[in-house]
Amino acid sequence: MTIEIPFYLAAGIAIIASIRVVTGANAIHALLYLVVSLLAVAVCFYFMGAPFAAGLEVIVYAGAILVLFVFAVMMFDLQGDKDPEHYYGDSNSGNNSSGSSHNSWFSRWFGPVLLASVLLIEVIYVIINSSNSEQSTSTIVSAKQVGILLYGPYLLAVEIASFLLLAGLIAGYHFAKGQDLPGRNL
Amino acid sequence: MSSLELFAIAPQLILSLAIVLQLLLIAVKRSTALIQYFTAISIVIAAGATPLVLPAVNTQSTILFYLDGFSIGVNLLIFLSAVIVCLISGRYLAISQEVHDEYYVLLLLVVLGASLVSIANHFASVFLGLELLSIALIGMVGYLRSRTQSLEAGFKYLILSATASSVLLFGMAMIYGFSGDMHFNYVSLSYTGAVNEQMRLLFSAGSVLLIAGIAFKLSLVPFHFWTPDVYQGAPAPVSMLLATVSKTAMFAVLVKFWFFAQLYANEQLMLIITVIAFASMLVGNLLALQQTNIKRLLAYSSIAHMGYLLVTLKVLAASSTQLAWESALFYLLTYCLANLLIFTFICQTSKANAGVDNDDWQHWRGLFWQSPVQASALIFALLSLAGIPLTAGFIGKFYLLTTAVDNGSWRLLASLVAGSGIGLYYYLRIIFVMFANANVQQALPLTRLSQALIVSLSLLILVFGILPDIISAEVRLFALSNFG
Amino acid sequence: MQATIEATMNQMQVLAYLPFYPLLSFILLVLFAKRLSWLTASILSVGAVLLSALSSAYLLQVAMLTPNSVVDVHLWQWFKLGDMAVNFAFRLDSLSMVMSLVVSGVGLLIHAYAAAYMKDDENFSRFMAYMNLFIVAMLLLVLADNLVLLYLGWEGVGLCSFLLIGFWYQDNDNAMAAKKAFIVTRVGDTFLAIGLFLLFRETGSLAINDITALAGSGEIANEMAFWICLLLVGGAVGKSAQLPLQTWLPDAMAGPTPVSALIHAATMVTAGVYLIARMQGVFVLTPEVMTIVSWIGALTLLLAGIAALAQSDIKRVLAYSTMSQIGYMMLALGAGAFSAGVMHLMTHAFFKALLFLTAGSIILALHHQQNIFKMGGLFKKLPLVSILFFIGIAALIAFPGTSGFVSKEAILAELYSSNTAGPVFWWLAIIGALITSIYSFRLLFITFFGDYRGDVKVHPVTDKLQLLPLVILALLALAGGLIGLNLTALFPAPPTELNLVTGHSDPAWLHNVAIATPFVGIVIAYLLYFPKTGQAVVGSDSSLTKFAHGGLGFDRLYEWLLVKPFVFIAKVNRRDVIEQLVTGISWNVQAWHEVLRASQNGQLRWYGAVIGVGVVMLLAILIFSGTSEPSLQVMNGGAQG
Amino acid sequence: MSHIPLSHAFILAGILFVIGFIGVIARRNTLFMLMSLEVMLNSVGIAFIAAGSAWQEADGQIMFILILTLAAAEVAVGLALLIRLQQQRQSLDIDELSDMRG
Repeated sequence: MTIEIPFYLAAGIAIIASIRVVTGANAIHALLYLVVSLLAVAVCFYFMGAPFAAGLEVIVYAGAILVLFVFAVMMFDLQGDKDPEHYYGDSNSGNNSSGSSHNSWFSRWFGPVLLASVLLIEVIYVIINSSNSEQSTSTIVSAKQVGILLYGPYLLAVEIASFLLLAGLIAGYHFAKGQDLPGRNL
Repeated sequence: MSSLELFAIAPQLILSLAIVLQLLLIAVKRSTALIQYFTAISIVIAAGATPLVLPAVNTQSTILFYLDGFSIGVNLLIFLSAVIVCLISGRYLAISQEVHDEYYVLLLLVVLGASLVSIANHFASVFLGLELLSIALIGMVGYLRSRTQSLEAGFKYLILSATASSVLLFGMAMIYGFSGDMHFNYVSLSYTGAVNEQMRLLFSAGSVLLIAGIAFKLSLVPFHFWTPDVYQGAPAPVSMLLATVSKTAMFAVLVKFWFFAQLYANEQLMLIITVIAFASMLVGNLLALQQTNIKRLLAYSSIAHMGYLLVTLKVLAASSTQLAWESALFYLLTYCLANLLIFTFICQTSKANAGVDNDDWQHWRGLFWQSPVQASALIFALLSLAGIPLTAGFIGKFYLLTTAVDNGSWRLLASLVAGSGIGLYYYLRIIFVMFANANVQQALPLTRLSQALIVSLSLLILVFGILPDIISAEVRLFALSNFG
Repeated sequence: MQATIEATMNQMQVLAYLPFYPLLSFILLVLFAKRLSWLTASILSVGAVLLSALSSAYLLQVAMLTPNSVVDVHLWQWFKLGDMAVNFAFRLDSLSMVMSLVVSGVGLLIHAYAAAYMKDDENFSRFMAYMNLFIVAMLLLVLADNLVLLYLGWEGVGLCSFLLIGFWYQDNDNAMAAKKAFIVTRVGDTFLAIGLFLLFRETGSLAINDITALAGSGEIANEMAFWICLLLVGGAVGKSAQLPLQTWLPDAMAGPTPVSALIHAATMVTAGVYLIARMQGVFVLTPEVMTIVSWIGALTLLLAGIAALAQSDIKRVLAYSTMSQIGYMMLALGAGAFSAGVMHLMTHAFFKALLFLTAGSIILALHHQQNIFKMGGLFKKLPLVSILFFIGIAALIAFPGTSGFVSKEAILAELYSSNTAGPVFWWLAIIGALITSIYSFRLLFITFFGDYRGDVKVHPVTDKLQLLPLVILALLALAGGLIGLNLTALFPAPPTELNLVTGHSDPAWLHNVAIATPFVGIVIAYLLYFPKTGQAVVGSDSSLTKFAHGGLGFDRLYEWLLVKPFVFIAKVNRRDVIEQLVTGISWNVQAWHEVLRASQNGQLRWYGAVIGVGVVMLLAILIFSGTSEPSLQVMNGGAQG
Repeated sequence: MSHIPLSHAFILAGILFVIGFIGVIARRNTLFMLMSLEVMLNSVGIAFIAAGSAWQEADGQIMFILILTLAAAEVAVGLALLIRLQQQRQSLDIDELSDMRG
């Protein structure tokens, strides 16, 4: 029994950290919470018998993708809007949305949270109702197995993934490169 | 991999090679015209590889892809649309001096993604193809990055399509968790085999989420909201790509998943599809009613057309799937032809360096009296979309109706007929404007290329309307071979 | 069935080309719209219809020699679905022969008239092109060998009608009226389309001949036949402007007068009648639907007649009169008197075209004045046109000796003894005939007698090209009844077990009453409406009250029992209750459009939220519908090997 | 190793998914929308890993790797778009990004 406790602990941390990501005011703080959440999820992966995925989660997701995020935010000052409405609690003071000001926090989050809770209830209902089996995530699937599969039957998938990255690269490059002024040759 | 397996994916391999060559080409010489022709030729070559592919029909190529007649048809349709988009883009982008090599690389990536997705029958390949399609499309939608609308559309598409992808992936994960397999053909086996009675709900829920993800790309109600904004904001050739290539490929995925996993036998999912189809027909047509922006109008009408297409999904028995596939393919063809024609015209009358495209159809006032050939071609396309007899659209609709009759989907049939009734109204309004008496402000010069394209597309629409048998024999052959 | 006599190659060729002359002319006119002079455009368009008319005449002449001949010509296979082939093929039997003669013959006369009438319009070529296109579509409709081709013609005539009503639209004027007309006819077309597919499902074929044969051999389940026929009637009702889809026709009068004559009187609006006559093999299976058709016909003929009484626009009077006459045809079809119905269709085409065209000449002579209260005394000013108009009116009220008399008597003669109609309908038809002659002579008296009340000078009508078609039509209106229609082979006596004819023997007085009715109507109209010298001609209420007071003894009773309600109905109907309903529908469509448009607010977060809502709803459907059972049988039944 | 029921892992994935979804539809700052998308994608990864482990197959982890690829591509494109938007409009407020409607 006790051995499962770390899993639930990590899951709890992931959930709390994710909530902080979503509700955060400061972008950098939110990103750090996202890193925490990803690390916690990596722990979960480990306990679900996927050590290789756990490693990738730390190295690639938390290590590379989020660093890109932090890098972009800090370099281009994407914190961006200096006006207070984008900060936590925030909101409405916005120029165009003119709700009553004191319950704005409530009105801002109420709809989405309600919708999302209904969604969550439905999903959980489905999951609970469909699992009477003793199916559990018990065995370890090693990196070797993953590798054999990846470069065997899934070989073409790897190739396509490379094209996916190429697409991301080109689209990103195009957006980020200098201003396109008509008549100017770049 | 056997050679047959390689043949089965020959067009995709050619496209991948072409993308690599494109990058090399850019390294050697940067020229918009050069890369444009290179792109067009590569797509033609990929389409020309069809004879190579034919012997490999009904071949499983690795675990990821399965080539059948339907996919070949869809692929050809994708290539046809893509070539036209490629040819049309030239003049549209020619205004600014920038070398547009990224544009064509992205275009080929979109085509690759679309053609991969249409032969996929494994979750991994569906997902990868779909994302390749989406990411490259995001790049293209926002391509005119100094245009505010283009950027806005790109961002909207990015966020919403990523959300939809997550939903789709969650659905895949649920099905995988239930069935232990990600292969279209096998996921249902565990369902029919009644491995676990109660797990069925998970399977159905997963399918619903997966269908929701696909429905987003097909802009079916209630996942249709992005469509008009993105169509309007995207550069006209990209809207053309969205309307034809992306829709065709995604419908192919839906059809293959639906029939291979035998979801048509699941009454609840059928109910959901019926609801979606009904809502799409109604909402799409109602939204288009008073629309004055032609790009938005086509977006709304595409919602309705995708709704019509869902009619083919209701099949009572496996034996009638052949007709359903045939109908879907033919309808997609007619839909693409009409959209290609209208968008070709829009592209040719708009310029990339303007703030917006020339997309108000009120500008077409009196077009008929000024250039009867172009106007007639547009009229044929609109009539085809409306499903008036003697155009391809009528035969397409007839196919759909026959399918509906065969499978007893009376409610869908009735809403299809009623929807086309409303639809006729807004298509006719445009035709009216073209006939109206007003001197058009400025002449709309078309290049010889686009003239030729418009005329040949309108001839195709007519030929398929008057003598559809010249193609449907082939279609039947393809469709026949699928359940071999 | 009928004995098919081998048609000669010659006939087949003539038939194959018949609809394509106007098509060729249409293409030429559109291509060279701006470059053609009036004369070339007229020769082209009228000549093309002339060729079609001559072809029809030739075919008729051949057909006369060999009774019950059927000419089939197969042009090409249009498309093939499953094992059903839909062909581009024509079939000429006596019914389509009548129709193609009417379409091309009356069409020819109207074309010639239109060439003169529209001479000064700047878009003359375009107008004639549309008219030609209409003839093509109408010929396809009547000659079609299968229902898909018929549907092509059906859509085609609708489209041309729409184009032609809109011909004189200055920008957005009357846009709402056009929309209404459009939506109403689409409702009918929707029914028709669904009906055709049901028919296809039942019989597995869409060839008219096969369907009739299968229906005859009892292949169609009665239950199904009921729905099929009901849907077909829905289509017919929309196209032929019958209750409850009649409201578009008066609005369609916004188009040029030749259009009203050709499309909204002589040909297109009778397409519904043609459809039912064509499908009679299926209809005789369901007496219930036949009775419904009778009711629709009877009610329409009464209501439209009453509405005609209250109109002040000359074209609207004629429009309501058209509805009412088509009501007669429907009544005839419902009673099983197919032959008489088709006969009336033909004679009606003659005299109603005549009436519309003469009305057009009058309108032109009065500088586009359409209000009859601004006319009067025209008999003296326009004697020739007036006489032609009188001939039309005489035929309309079935004055003995005219073509209208022959056909209307034929209908009345069969109503009384029919099982699906009966004495009630006979009486309704008689009342209708009475109203017909009242409103006809009201129109006649107010327009042509008394003093001239207009403020513009009357132009004499001298154009030969305008007058010649009128004279020919007048001759046809007089003598058209002599054209013997031999449709008995086509409409065989229905199977005896259906027993369409009951034992009601016709009383001896029946015919006398029928013949006398128009005269009673004339007298009433004379008392009510004939302009007295020195008295202003005004609306109807006071005259009707006068009728009740002066005409008969028990005035009070009549006042309350008949006159008041009658006046009320006339008034209400003038505003058209159903019209309000239709406006309501289109308003509704508009309102939904606005609501949905507001939802497209460009807000990304809202779009995202709706995706969530969609997923939630779809899952909810799944969960709540799933509680029943995930039926295993379906799965196994559906799973293929 | 442990015996974590598949359903629990799925519920965890569902919760994270829903949190991410809330972020997408409630936040007006586009940067936070992108982060929320990452949370959503990550939750799907959990679901795949759990399913893969339950069936003792490596396929789940392969899907996770592919999702990782997608996340990388998406972040690249998304951030580049954000930079461009920021330069063009001087704002990251998504509600101001509604030129097109109707």
